[in-house]
Amino acid sequence: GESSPSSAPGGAAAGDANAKVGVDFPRADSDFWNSYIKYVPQFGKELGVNMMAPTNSQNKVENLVANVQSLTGQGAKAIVMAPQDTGAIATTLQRLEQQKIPVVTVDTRPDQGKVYMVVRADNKAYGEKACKFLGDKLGGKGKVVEFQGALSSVNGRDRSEAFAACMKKDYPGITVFEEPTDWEGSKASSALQTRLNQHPDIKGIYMQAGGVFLAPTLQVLRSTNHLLPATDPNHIFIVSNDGIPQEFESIRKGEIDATVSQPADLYAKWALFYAKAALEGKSFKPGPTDHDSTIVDVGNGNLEDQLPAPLVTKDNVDDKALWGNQIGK
Amino acid sequence: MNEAAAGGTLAAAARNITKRYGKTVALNDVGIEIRDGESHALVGRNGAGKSTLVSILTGLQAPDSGEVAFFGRPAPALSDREGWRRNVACVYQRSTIMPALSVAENLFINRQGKTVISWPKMRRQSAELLEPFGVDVDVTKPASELTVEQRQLVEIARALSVGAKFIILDEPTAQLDGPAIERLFERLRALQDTGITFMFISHHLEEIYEVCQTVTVFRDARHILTAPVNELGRAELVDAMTGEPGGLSVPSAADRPNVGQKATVALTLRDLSGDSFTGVSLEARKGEVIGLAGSASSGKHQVAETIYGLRKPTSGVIEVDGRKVKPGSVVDALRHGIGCVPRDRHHQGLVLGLSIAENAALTVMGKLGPAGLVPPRQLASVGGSAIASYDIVASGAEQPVSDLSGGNQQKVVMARALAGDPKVLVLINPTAGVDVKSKESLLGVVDRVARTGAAVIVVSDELDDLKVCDRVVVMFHGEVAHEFGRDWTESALVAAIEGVAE
Amino acid sequence: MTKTLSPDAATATAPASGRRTPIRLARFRDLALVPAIIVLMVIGALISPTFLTVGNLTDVLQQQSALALLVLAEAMILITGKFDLSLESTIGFAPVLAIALVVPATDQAHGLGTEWPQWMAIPLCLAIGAAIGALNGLLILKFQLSAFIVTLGMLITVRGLHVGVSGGSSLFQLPQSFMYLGFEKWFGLAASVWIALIAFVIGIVVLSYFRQGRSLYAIGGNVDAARAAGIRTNAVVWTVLILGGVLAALAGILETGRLGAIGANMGEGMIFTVFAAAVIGGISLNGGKGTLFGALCGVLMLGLIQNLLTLMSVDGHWFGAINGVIILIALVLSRLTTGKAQE
Amino acid sequence: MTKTLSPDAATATAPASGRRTPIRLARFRDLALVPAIIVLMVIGALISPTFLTVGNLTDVLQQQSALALLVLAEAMILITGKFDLSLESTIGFAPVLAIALVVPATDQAHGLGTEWPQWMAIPLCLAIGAAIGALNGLLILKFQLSAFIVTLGMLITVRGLHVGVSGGSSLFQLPQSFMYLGFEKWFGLAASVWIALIAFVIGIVVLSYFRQGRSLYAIGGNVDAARAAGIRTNAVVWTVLILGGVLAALAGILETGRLGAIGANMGEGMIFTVFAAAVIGGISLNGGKGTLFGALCGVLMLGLIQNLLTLMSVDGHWFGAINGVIILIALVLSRLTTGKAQE
Ligand SMILES: Nc1ncnc2c1ncn2[C@@H]1O[C@H](COP(=O)(O)OP(=O)(O)OP(=O)(O)O)[C@@H](O)[C@H]1O
Ligand SMILES: Nc1ncnc2c1ncn2[C@@H]1O[C@H](COP(=O)(O)OP(=O)(O)OP(=O)(O)O)[C@@H](O)[C@H]1O
Ligand SMILES: O[C@H]1[C@H](O)[C@H](O)OC[C@H]1O
Ligand SMILES: [Mg+2]
Ligand SMILES: [Mg+2]
Repeated sequence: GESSPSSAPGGAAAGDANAKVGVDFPRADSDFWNSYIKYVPQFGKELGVNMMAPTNSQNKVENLVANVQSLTGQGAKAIVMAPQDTGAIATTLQRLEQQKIPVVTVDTRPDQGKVYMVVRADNKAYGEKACKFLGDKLGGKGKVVEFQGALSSVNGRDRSEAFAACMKKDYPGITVFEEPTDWEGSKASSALQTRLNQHPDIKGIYMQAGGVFLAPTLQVLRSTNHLLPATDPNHIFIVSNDGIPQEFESIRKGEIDATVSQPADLYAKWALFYAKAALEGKSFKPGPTDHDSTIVDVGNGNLEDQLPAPLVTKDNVDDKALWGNQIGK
Repeated sequence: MNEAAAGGTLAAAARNITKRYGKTVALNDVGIEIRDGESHALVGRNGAGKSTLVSILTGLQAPDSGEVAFFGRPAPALSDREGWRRNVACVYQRSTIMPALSVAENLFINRQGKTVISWPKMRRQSAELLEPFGVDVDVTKPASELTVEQRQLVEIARALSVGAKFIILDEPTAQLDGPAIERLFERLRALQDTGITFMFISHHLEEIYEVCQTVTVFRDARHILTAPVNELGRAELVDAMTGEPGGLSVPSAADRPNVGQKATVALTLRDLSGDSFTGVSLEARKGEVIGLAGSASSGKHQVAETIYGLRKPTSGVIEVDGRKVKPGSVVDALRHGIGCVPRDRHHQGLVLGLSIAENAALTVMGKLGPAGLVPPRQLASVGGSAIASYDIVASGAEQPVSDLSGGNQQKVVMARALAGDPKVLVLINPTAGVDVKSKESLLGVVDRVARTGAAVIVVSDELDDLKVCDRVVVMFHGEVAHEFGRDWTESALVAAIEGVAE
Repeated sequence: MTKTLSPDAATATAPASGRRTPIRLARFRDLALVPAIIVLMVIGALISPTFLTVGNLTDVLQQQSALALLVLAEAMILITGKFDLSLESTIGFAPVLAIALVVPATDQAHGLGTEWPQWMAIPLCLAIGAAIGALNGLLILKFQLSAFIVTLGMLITVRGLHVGVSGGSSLFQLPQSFMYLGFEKWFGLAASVWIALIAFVIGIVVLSYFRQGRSLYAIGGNVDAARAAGIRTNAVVWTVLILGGVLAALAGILETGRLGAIGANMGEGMIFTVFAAAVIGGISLNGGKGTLFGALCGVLMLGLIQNLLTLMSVDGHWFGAINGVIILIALVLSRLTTGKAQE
Repeated sequence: MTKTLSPDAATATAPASGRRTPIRLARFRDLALVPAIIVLMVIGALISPTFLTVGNLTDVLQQQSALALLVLAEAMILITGKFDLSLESTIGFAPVLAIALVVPATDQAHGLGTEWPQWMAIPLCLAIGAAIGALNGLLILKFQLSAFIVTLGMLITVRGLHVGVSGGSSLFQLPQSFMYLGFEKWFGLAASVWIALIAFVIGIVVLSYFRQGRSLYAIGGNVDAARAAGIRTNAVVWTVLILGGVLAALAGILETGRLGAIGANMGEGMIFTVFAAAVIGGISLNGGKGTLFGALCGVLMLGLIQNLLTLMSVDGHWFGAINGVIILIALVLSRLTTGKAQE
């Protein structure tokens, strides 16, 4: 079911719902994106989208730009992409706009350029949710370690900034140690080890990507005897991000306390949905949708469907609706 | 001695060897038989194929066809390095010194010890090995700190000490001075007495008469003759090498008109001091050839290198045509018209990867065309005329100098020094490794440039090199000790070099 | 034909050491990649009808133009026997700093508050590239530090400065003049392609036919011999390092125009590709060897491989493996067709 | 005919320069980093009371142990005059493939279906490392391709295989035995530290006191001369490359134990740090120079710098810049204190 559709001229291929849709994946080497990669063809079939063979930009904007050029060269009439570096696609978006090829971006919102729809959950909200969770658990005081993603990635930056702002405003009594990790587990592991030496009374950890930081963090805590049940006064509260099955497993075991589930399934589903809608010439307006989300106008005339990204704790970890509970079983 | 060995087994034999490098035929169906216990000389002009045969006899390269045998048994497979090492030891023409390793380790490379290496023991043994050669260095120093001569002696000491019964020496004396050669020959004779077999390559033919019993001549990649040395006169030997009758005539200063005191001074050294020399003053007039002689430690090389700007003097003045040359600057030396053949062709003389033409033109690149343009035609003509004027055996001016034989490389360095028509020419061991015939023509070139008014400084211990000199200045312990006119005698010169004159 | 023996002796020397038409080994090495490129083209044409279209091939050229400039810079530096890893951060930092100096200090624009006139952005950018090259030269030549490690330190430092100055964000508010070169077309071909082409032509001409260019080979081949031949080796190396920085900055301008903004990790990981192109193209890491034409072939070959993989829509999970195997096969192919050992 | 001046009085040459106390230059070069390390220690102690604690320092050692093994491997390869970039993907791929061969083929475990016995994982992992090294050797020695470009191609290929085999996911389900070495403590110190230490001690002893080890220096110094001296150069180089692969695989085992899982980009970018440590530690990229002790100092120095930056809680935006500047300063410092030019 779609939200407030109306028929308006969308693009060159308006009306041809069967035109080709080109999809580019951002990377093949992360747990979260691998789930997304699995969901895309599945929903493509379900939604009857005429998908071309997807490309993969292997973590590099240069590749993304080249891939989009190649997809349109081969006849793509709509593009779904997930630019991890939104800076470097401004020209590409401009060119696609000239060619009247609608674009749906997933996970990130381009700061400049026209897109048909942005499908993402609010990364600032992730940071805030994590902050609130830790702030409440710690009662507004104590020391917290944060594994920052790469500061050169929008998502990493959004999460970091929101976490910092919320901590400063709502929990001034909490000291935050920001560890730059470039999304590398090894760096997180070393930083945590060092920090625990320096401050044995660390009380909380926020890791911005469970896929990379979960195992190294648990391994350090295990080896330093910090892996204690939630009832123990020295328990370190851990909130993660992503919502992969392993995080859920750890929540069940009580090793970590929460994670923000970034909806890989909904990303795939709604990205393809909007790509098809664009080909059909539909258009959308800001406001709540029929799938628990809200479309907001994010400026430049761009719309963003902000999908729900629930905080998962021991209480709701077995919820079948969570994507992390649907795969890898 | 020769007769005694005649019936004996062959220490080494190579038969029907052919070796090509691209289109160049380096060896054309040649053979050599070296009897057990003899010392066998191999001679031939530069590029005749001598060193190529050495690399085949030591298993560094496989011949295109033909076979090698040691003591009647076929040579081991190329990959069996240990097998080759048991059969033959060698001093190669090209340096095999590893500059970063200590002198001691260079001497004992790959035989440092069967189990755990004892460095103190190796140091002791190294010092003992070098003793007879008069190399007096700290054996723990990296070999890069040695002089060319010391490096050569280290290579010789290594080859002689590995215990092989057959030893090849490819131009071991080209970089050595008189006393060092004498000490080498003493060692050789001692080893000959214990039955060691040698193959000896040299362009100093008198050395062959001094230490060898048999001689083989190669010419243009072919075997020409093999004969007992005492049955072959020098003239015949040279004829066999050059393939044409008629002796050699090294130019002599006496054939040139006297320069006289009135000729203008081209080069002036005033109270020049630097590393290993002090207070050297010298005037070279236009058209004058001055020899600079002295032992290895006399400082003669350093003076020459200082003139060309390769070293910076600590005090004193160098002038060309009365104008001061900036100390320690090759660029300025070239600008003042100084040209130079440096001491070690591989260190400062050549860029091995570049062509003959490019090496020959390296000092005059800026003069071949406007704004630094190097027109290929001009470049090729510099290369072509170098090949023609200096007797270089090569497939063309485009050939990289790395492919040339040792002597031919030396000629390229000479070409480079002369490319800019220098007013002052500084030549350090200019004929090292150059064959007798080519030496004649190189010295002819020296004679010719002197006649056109250049001042030439020749740093050398070779009598032939000094014969072209109007004056010979002898240095001792860093100071000018003696000066001879054209009428110097060998004994007086030697005495002066040794510091025992008057 | 060249005569090799002194005239008088010439008759006596049979052509044993055959002195025939000069074989141009250098030329051969130049063309080493051509067979591999042709094979790629044929395979490409068979696999995808898009591949051999003008549109696709010009797109490949445009995509490779910034890389080509970096390879040009690196090739010259390698020929002189040095290294420069920091090019990969200069390509991002030079534009970022130049722009920060001209734009306002708002949150979005990330200016430094200087707000110099906008036309200065391009000259500033090139000057920053030059300054980084000069600093590398200072450390390598005056302090005699290893070029590898100096430029690796510089890579880390400059990348860090990039993140610091830009606050990790992408810069979007760029002067239009700054985008022109990377975006515009001249005579139907992207301006950046022309620029890279012209730079290569100049480079090839200078390195082949000018004293200044030839001296790079002499220095890389044997620095002592070059010095003894009157070449100001330090000055030349320094110039080449500075030029390398300038070319990287120019590449940054082209890339900025092409992408429309400067990401905080622009250029990241690029240096590997730069070295790969140069070395595949026949440039020796030991200095003194290789030609710019060869390096250009290396760039083209890598670009075509990438393009082909994209057109084939290779599964992202096996992309890397296939890419790597193709590179290795191309290497072996060019080795077997030219018979020259690589260094 | 030619005559050289041969004085009759050969004995007259008195020993000019007396043989003094042997100055061990090799030793000096070894210690080049010690002053820089001491300065770092002092600064560290002043900045943070935690820094000089046993706990912190042993943690640094543990964090560096996998890197140390890679540096050991690379140092030996560099000393023989070769290159191996592919170590950085071997460290991830060898464990991944080994594990895929023993675990079940479920969606989570990513097995290949072979399900060999679990104890085989470690030997398999080491064998895979050896195989990669052997393949590098084949291409470099038999096909005479450039080591740089071969191992770069191999890096890309092997990383691609890693992503392909693991499906791009992190592997969490690992046999307990596989984690043991990277996680356990022996006598109060991480097992991985002991392993790295022992490997280095063996390496140092072999490269200092055994003919086989010294032959690496000979080969790197002058490969033709080494062959002439009877060293089977190809066999030695091949052995070293294989050993390098094995050490990288061992490093992979340690890192897996430390991190508790194998990410699809484990090791990515690590090769830069490996080269940095080796070269800072005095290993020459031209071969034939440097000591393993020096390389070890390089590893320690980089580890201490990282640790210090963490303890100082440097702002993430400026982390890279400060890191780079400290490395450059340390370089200059070690240059000035030892007076040795670097290569
Ligand atoms: N690697 C090579 N590539 C091409 N040509 C070569 C190579 N090595 C030697 N040659 C050629 O083979 C011929 C024989 O060279 P070789 O070194 O054996 O001469 P040589 O008799 O030792 O001369 P010299 O007295 O100058 O040392 C020369 O023409 C030389 O240019
Ligand atoms: N001549 C040399 N050449 C190269 N390296 C050397 C040499 N002498 C010593 N070394 C290096 O020094 C290290 C130790 O050498 P050595 O065995 O002499 O130490 P030592 O036993 O403490 O010395 P000593 O017994 O003379 O006091 C070795 O690792 C070796 O690499
Ligand atoms: O962009 C990020 C993504 O949302 C997920 O959290 O994994 C790490 C990053 O790729
Ligand atoms: Mg020879
Ligand atoms: Mg010779």
